[in-house]
Amino acid sequence: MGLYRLVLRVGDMAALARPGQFVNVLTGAGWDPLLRRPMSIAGIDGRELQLLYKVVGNGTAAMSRWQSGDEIDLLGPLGNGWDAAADGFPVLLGGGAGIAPVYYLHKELLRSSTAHHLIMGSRSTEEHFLQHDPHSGISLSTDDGSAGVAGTVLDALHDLMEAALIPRSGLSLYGCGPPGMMRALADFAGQHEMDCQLALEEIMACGIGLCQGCNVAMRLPGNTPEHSYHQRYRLSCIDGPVFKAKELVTWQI
Amino acid sequence: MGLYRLVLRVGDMAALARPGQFVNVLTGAGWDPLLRRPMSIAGIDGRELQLLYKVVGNGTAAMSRWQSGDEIDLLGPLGNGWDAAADGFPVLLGGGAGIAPVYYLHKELLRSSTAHHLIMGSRSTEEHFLQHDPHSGISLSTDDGSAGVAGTVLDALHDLMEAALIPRSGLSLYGCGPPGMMRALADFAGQHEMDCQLALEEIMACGIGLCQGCNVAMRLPGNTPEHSYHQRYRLSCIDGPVFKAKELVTWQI
Amino acid sequence: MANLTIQLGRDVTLSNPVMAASGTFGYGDEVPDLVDVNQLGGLVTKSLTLRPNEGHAPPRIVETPAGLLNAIGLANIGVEAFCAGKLPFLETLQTQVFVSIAGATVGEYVDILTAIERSGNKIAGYEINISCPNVDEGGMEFGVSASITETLTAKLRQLTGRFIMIKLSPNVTHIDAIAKAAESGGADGISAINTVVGLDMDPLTGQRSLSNLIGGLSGPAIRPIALAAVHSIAGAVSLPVIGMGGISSAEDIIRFVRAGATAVQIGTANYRDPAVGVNLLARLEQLMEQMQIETLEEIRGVIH
Amino acid sequence: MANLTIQLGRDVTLSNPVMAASGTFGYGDEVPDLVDVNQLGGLVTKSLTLRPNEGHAPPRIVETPAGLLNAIGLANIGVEAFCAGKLPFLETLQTQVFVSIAGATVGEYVDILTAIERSGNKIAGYEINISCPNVDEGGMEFGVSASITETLTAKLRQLTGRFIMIKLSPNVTHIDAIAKAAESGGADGISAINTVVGLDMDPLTGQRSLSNLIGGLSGPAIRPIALAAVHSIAGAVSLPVIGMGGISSAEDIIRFVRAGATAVQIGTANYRDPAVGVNLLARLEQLMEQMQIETLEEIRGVIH
Ligand SMILES: Cc1cc2nc3c(=O)[nH]c(=O)nc-3n(C[C@H](O)[C@H](O)[C@H](O)COP(=O)(O)OP(=O)(O)OC[C@H]3O[C@@H](n4cnc5c(N)ncnc54)[C@H](O)[C@@H]3O)c2cc1C
Ligand SMILES: Cc1cc2nc3c(=O)[nH]c(=O)nc-3n(C[C@H](O)[C@H](O)[C@H](O)COP(=O)(O)OP(=O)(O)OC[C@H]3O[C@@H](n4cnc5c(N)ncnc54)[C@H](O)[C@@H]3O)c2cc1C
Ligand SMILES: Cc1cc2nc3c(=O)[nH]c(=O)nc-3n(C[C@H](O)[C@H](O)[C@H](O)COP(=O)(O)O)c2cc1C
Ligand SMILES: Cc1cc2nc3c(=O)[nH]c(=O)nc-3n(C[C@H](O)[C@H](O)[C@H](O)COP(=O)(O)O)c2cc1C
Ligand code: FES
Ligand code: FES
Repeated sequence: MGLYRLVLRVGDMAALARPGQFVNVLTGAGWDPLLRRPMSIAGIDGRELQLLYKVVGNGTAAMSRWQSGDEIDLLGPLGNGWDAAADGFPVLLGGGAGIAPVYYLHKELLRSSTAHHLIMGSRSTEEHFLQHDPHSGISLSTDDGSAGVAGTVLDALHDLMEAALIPRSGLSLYGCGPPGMMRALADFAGQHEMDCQLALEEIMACGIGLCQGCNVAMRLPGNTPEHSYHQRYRLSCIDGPVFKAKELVTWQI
Repeated sequence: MGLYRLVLRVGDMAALARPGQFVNVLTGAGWDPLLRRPMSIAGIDGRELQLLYKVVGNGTAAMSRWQSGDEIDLLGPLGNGWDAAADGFPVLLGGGAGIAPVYYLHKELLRSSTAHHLIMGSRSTEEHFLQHDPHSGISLSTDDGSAGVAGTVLDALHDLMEAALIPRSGLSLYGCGPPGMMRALADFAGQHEMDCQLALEEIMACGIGLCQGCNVAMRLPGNTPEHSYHQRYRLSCIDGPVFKAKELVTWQI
Repeated sequence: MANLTIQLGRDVTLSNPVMAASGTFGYGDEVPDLVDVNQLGGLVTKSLTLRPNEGHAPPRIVETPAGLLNAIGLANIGVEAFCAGKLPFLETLQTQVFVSIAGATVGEYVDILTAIERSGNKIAGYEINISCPNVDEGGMEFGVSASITETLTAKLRQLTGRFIMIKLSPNVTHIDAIAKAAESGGADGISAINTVVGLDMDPLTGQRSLSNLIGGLSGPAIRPIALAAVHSIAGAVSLPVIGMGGISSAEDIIRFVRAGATAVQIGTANYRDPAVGVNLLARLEQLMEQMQIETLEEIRGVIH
Repeated sequence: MANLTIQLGRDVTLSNPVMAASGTFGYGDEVPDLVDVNQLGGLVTKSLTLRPNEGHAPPRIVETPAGLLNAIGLANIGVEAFCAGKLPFLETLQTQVFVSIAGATVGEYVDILTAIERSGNKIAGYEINISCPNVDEGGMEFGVSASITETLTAKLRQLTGRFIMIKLSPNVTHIDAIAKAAESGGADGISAINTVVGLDMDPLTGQRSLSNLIGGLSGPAIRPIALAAVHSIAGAVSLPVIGMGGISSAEDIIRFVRAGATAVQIGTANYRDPAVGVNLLARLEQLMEQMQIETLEEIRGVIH
C-alpha cells in the first residue's frame, strides 16, 4: 500500500517540465486499461523524470510490473503547473499519492533556496519516504499517528503555526490530495483569505483538450478560455490541473 | 519467434495428466484477454508440468512476461489425450508450437522404451530445441533448410522411409501442427490407409463443455456423445482435442 | 450480517441473487466436480427447442475486445430428451431451476412448455428466450415486437402457475416498451439482456469468425449497455428484473442491483471460472458490510 | 504499390480512408504539434449546435471494459463562433473537412447548415448527427425514426450541393431501414456508428459515473456491434458507408472495409494516441501488400 517510485529516462522533455504539470502514461499495449493514466511529475533530474504513484487499479498495477529497460509511451509535459510566483510564504501540502506534484515544487524551491514548508500526510507510516523534521521545513502527518503529527495535514499546519515555525498569515498554499483534504484546504484558505492553489485529479480520457471530458465547474463565470466552449467550465487537462481554490465550486473538488 | 518453455509446479494434478491432454490457462487478471488460453501439456516431471508455446497475441505475450514465483490459475488436465495403444510403429509429427502434445507423448514412449520416431518441423532453426539425429529416432525439418531436412514434416517422413529408418507401412501417426500440415497428414494417412490421430487446436471459450463453442464436424454421423446435442458434431474440449483423422471432415482441420 | 436471500416472486425464493445464465452452464450436470451448483441462487438451463438441434457449423465463437461473440445456434438436446434425461437430475438440486425455452412459432413455445409442465414438478419456472440473435427459434422477431411479446406471454401464462421470466433483447429501440408488453401479458419477471448483435472476421483472410456470420456479443464489453437496459426496464415495470451482461465481479453484481435488478445472472464469466458465481458471494457479503447494508434491496435502484 | 485514395462521392476524394471522428479531434486546431492533420484522409469537426453549448456538468466520462462511456452533452462553441473563429483555419487544411451539425429541431439543422454554407466554401461537406444518445440536440429521436430521417435529409439536400453524410445510431431495431430512409432523402453517404447507450456508477457509493446518468459507449468494446451495423447498412443502400466504432489498428480498418465500408473514422483511439490515424497508414499499406491488393475497393464487402 506504499508509494511506488518510477524513474524514466525522457531526454529533452525533462527540460520542458514545470512543477504541477503531468504526463499521460500508456500503461500497456492492450485494452485493459484502454486509456492513458495521468501522473503528476514528481521531480526532474537532468534528463530523467520521476513519478510517485499508488497502485489502485489495473493501470497502476501494470506500471508496478514494469522492469528496468522497458520502453514506455508517455505524452507530456501537460497542463499548466503551479503558479510559483504567488506572494506569501509557501506551504506545500500533499496527501497520499497527491504528494507527487507538491514534491516536485518542493525540490524546485530548495534549488532556488526559497524558504517554504512541506507537509506530507498519509494514512500510516508506510507511504512516507521523508523524515519528519519541522525545524528544517518538513512535516509529516499520519491518520494513525505512526509518524509525525497524528491527524491531517491541516492539523500539522496548525501545529506549525502554534510552534511559530511558519507565519500565521500571508501563507500561500499549494495542495494536492484526496477529495476530503482538498475540500478542507479550500475551506481553510477561504476562511483565512489565503492564496491557495489546488492540483485536481479529474478523470481524463485524452489529457490534451480533445475529449472535453475533464471539465471543472468554475465559481465565477466569464473569463474562461474559448476552447472550453462555455462560461461555466474549464478543462482540467489544459487549463489545469492547478486551479485557484477560490475559483472552484466546492462539490467539484 | 522461437518457442517459449514454461515449467509450472502443479502438485497432484501432474499425476493425472496424459499425453495429448491440455490445460486451460488464465493469462491475466484483467479482460485482455478475456478468456483462458488452451495449452497442450508438453511434459510432466514429478509434480511439474511443462508447456511449450509461441507468442502470437496478447495472451501468450502476457505468459512470456511471467516471472519465476508468480502464481498461475489453470484448469486441467482436460481433454481425451492420444490413444497410445494404437497398433503400428508410432511416428510423432509436430509442427511449430504443435510439437507440445507430441513431445509429451515422445517422452512417455521413451520412458516405456517403445520404439518410435519423432519428427519436428518448423519454419527455421530458431524454433528447434532438439538435435536432428534420425538414427536415434529424432528428425527435424525446416522450411528454409536451416536445420534437418529442408521441407515439411512429410518430406522428412518420406526421407526416413527412403532411408529405411522407419517401416513403409504399418505406421501409426500422431500429429499436431498448423492447418496445412494437419490436412497434408490426414490426406497422406488416408491414401496409405494408415492410422492417424490429430490433436486439433480449435478456438475454445471454456475448455470444459459449457459453451458448445468448440464443435468439430465429423465425417461419419452417429456414435457421437449425447452432450454434443447432435449427430454431426463433437466438442473438441471434452471429446478431443485428439481425433482420428479419418473421422474428420477435411475443412474442419 | 448480510442476508443474501432474494424473494423473486410470490413462490420463488433464492438463497442468493446469483444465477447461472442460459447457455453458459449447460444443464447443470456438466460441472459437478468443479463447482457446487447448489450454492448458486438459481440456474437457467440451456435454451430448449422442440426438436434436438445441432446448432451452427464451426466456428461458432470468437473473442473480441473484452467480449465474446457467439453463434452457437441453440445447440440443444430437444425437449423430449431433456424431460427424460436431464429433468430428473435437475429436480434433485437444491438451487432454483429455471428452464429456458425457445420456439420458432408461438405454437412451439406452447408445446415445449406443455411438455415440461407434464414431466416436471419441482422446477421454479421458465425463462422465455425471445432474444437470440442468431437463430429462428427463440429469435429476435419475437423480442423486437411488443405485441408478439404480449401475445406469447399471455399464451404461456395460461399454461403454468410457475414463475415466468421473459428474456429481452437489447437490439431494439425501446426495450422498456417490450418489457411493459411482457408485464401486460402476465410475466412474473423480466431478464435482460441477451447478447448484442455483432460481427467479426479475420482481417487478412476475410474468413468469417462465425459460420453464421452474425452472432451475439457478451462479456464485460457489454456491461454498460446491459446496465442502461436494466435501468430502463426497472423504471418501466413493477416486476422484478433479473439483470445480466458482463458480470464478472461482486462489484458488478452491485452495479446491476443499483441499476434496478432484483437478482442477476452470470454468463460468459463462467467460461473463465466455472465457480465464479459461488466465489463472488463471499466478496459480495464483504462489500455489503462495507456499505453497511443487510439486504441488497436497500440499494436496489439507488444511484446518486 | 498500395493506392489509398478513396473516391467518396462525385466531388470528394480522400487521400486515404482514415478520418478523425466527430467529437474526438476538436476543430482540428487542438493538436497541431502532435500530429499533421493534413495527412488524414478527412476530419469531422465536433458537432455544432445553433447556440454555444457548455455541455453537461462533470463528470462526463468514465472508462469501462475496453470502452469509454461519455456524456459530454455536445459542448461546442456554436455555429456563429465556429464560422468566425474556426472555419478560416479549417479552410487552410489540405485534408477534407466535414462539419458535423446537430439540431434540436429540423429548423435548427437547417439554420446551422445555412450559416455554414454562407461562410464556408472550401469544406467538403457535412455530417448530420442524428444519433447522439445524451442530448436533445442531434438527438436520437431523429435517428430512430426512418420518416424523420428522410424528411430531415431531404430538407438539407435542398440547401447544399456538398457531400452530406447522415450519422446513424446503433440504438435501433433496424438500422438498415434508417439508412434506406437517408438514402431516399438524398444523402451522399452514411456514417455509422455513433455511440451505444450505456450507464455506469461507482458500485460502493452509488455515485453516478456521468452527471447525465446515461451516456454513449465507444471504443474497442463496441467494434463487433459497429461491424454488424456497417454490414447491415452496406447491404441495404448503394451509398458509401463511412464505418467507425472501436477502430484502433490497421487490422480494424480492414475489418470495416470487409464489412462494407468505403472509408472509416477513428474516435476514441485518438485519446490514446492523437496521431493514431496517421500512424496506422503505414501499417495499412503493409497489410495491403501482404493481401496482395492495390486498393481497398478490392476487398470491400468481401467476407468468406
Ligand atoms: C493530473 C493528474 C495527476 C495525477 N497524478 C498522480 C500521481 O502523481 N500519483 C498517483 O498515484 N496518482 C495520480 N493521479 C491519479 C491517477 O491518474 C489514478 O490513480 C490512475 O489513473 C488510476 O488508474 P488505475 O488503472 O490503476 O485505476 P482504475 O482502475 O482506473 O481506478 C481505480 C479506482 O480509482 C478511481 N480513479 C481512477 N482515476 C481517478 C482519478 N483521476 N481521480 C479519482 N479517482 C480515480 C476509480 O474510479 C476507481 O475507483 C493523477 C490524476 C490526474 C488527473
Ligand atoms: C487444445 C489446444 C492446445 C494448444 N496447445 C498449444 C501449445 O501447446 N502451444 C501453443 O503455442 N499453442 C497452443 N494452442 C494454441 C493457443 O491456444 C493459442 O496460440 C493461444 O490461444 C493464442 O492466444 P493469444 O492471446 O496469444 O493470441 P490471440 O490474440 O488470441 O490470437 C492471435 C492469433 O492467433 C489466432 N488463434 C488464436 N487461438 C487460436 C487457435 N486455437 N487456433 C488457431 N488460431 C488461433 C487468432 O485468430 C489470431 O489470429 C493450443 C490450442 C488448443 C485449442
Ligand atoms: C456461448 C453462449 C451461449 C448462449 N446461449 C444462450 C441460450 O441458449 N439461451 C439464452 O437465453 N441465452 C444464451 N446466451 C446469452 C446469455 O445467457 C447471456 O444473456 C449473455 O451472454 C449476457 O451475459 P454475459 O455477458 O454474462 O455472458 C448465451 C451466451 C453465450 C456466450
Ligand atoms: C468524448 C466523445 C465525444 C463525442 N462527440 C461526438 C459529437 O459531438 N458528434 C458525433 O457525431 N459523435 C460524437 N462522438 C462519437 C464518435 O464520433 C464515434 O461515433 C464513436 O465514438 C464511435 O467511434 P470510436 O469507437 O472510434 O470512438 C463522440 C465520442 C466520444 C467518445
Ligand atoms: S482529458 Fe480530454 S479534454 Fe481534458
Ligand atoms: S470450449 Fe466450451 S464447450 Fe468446448
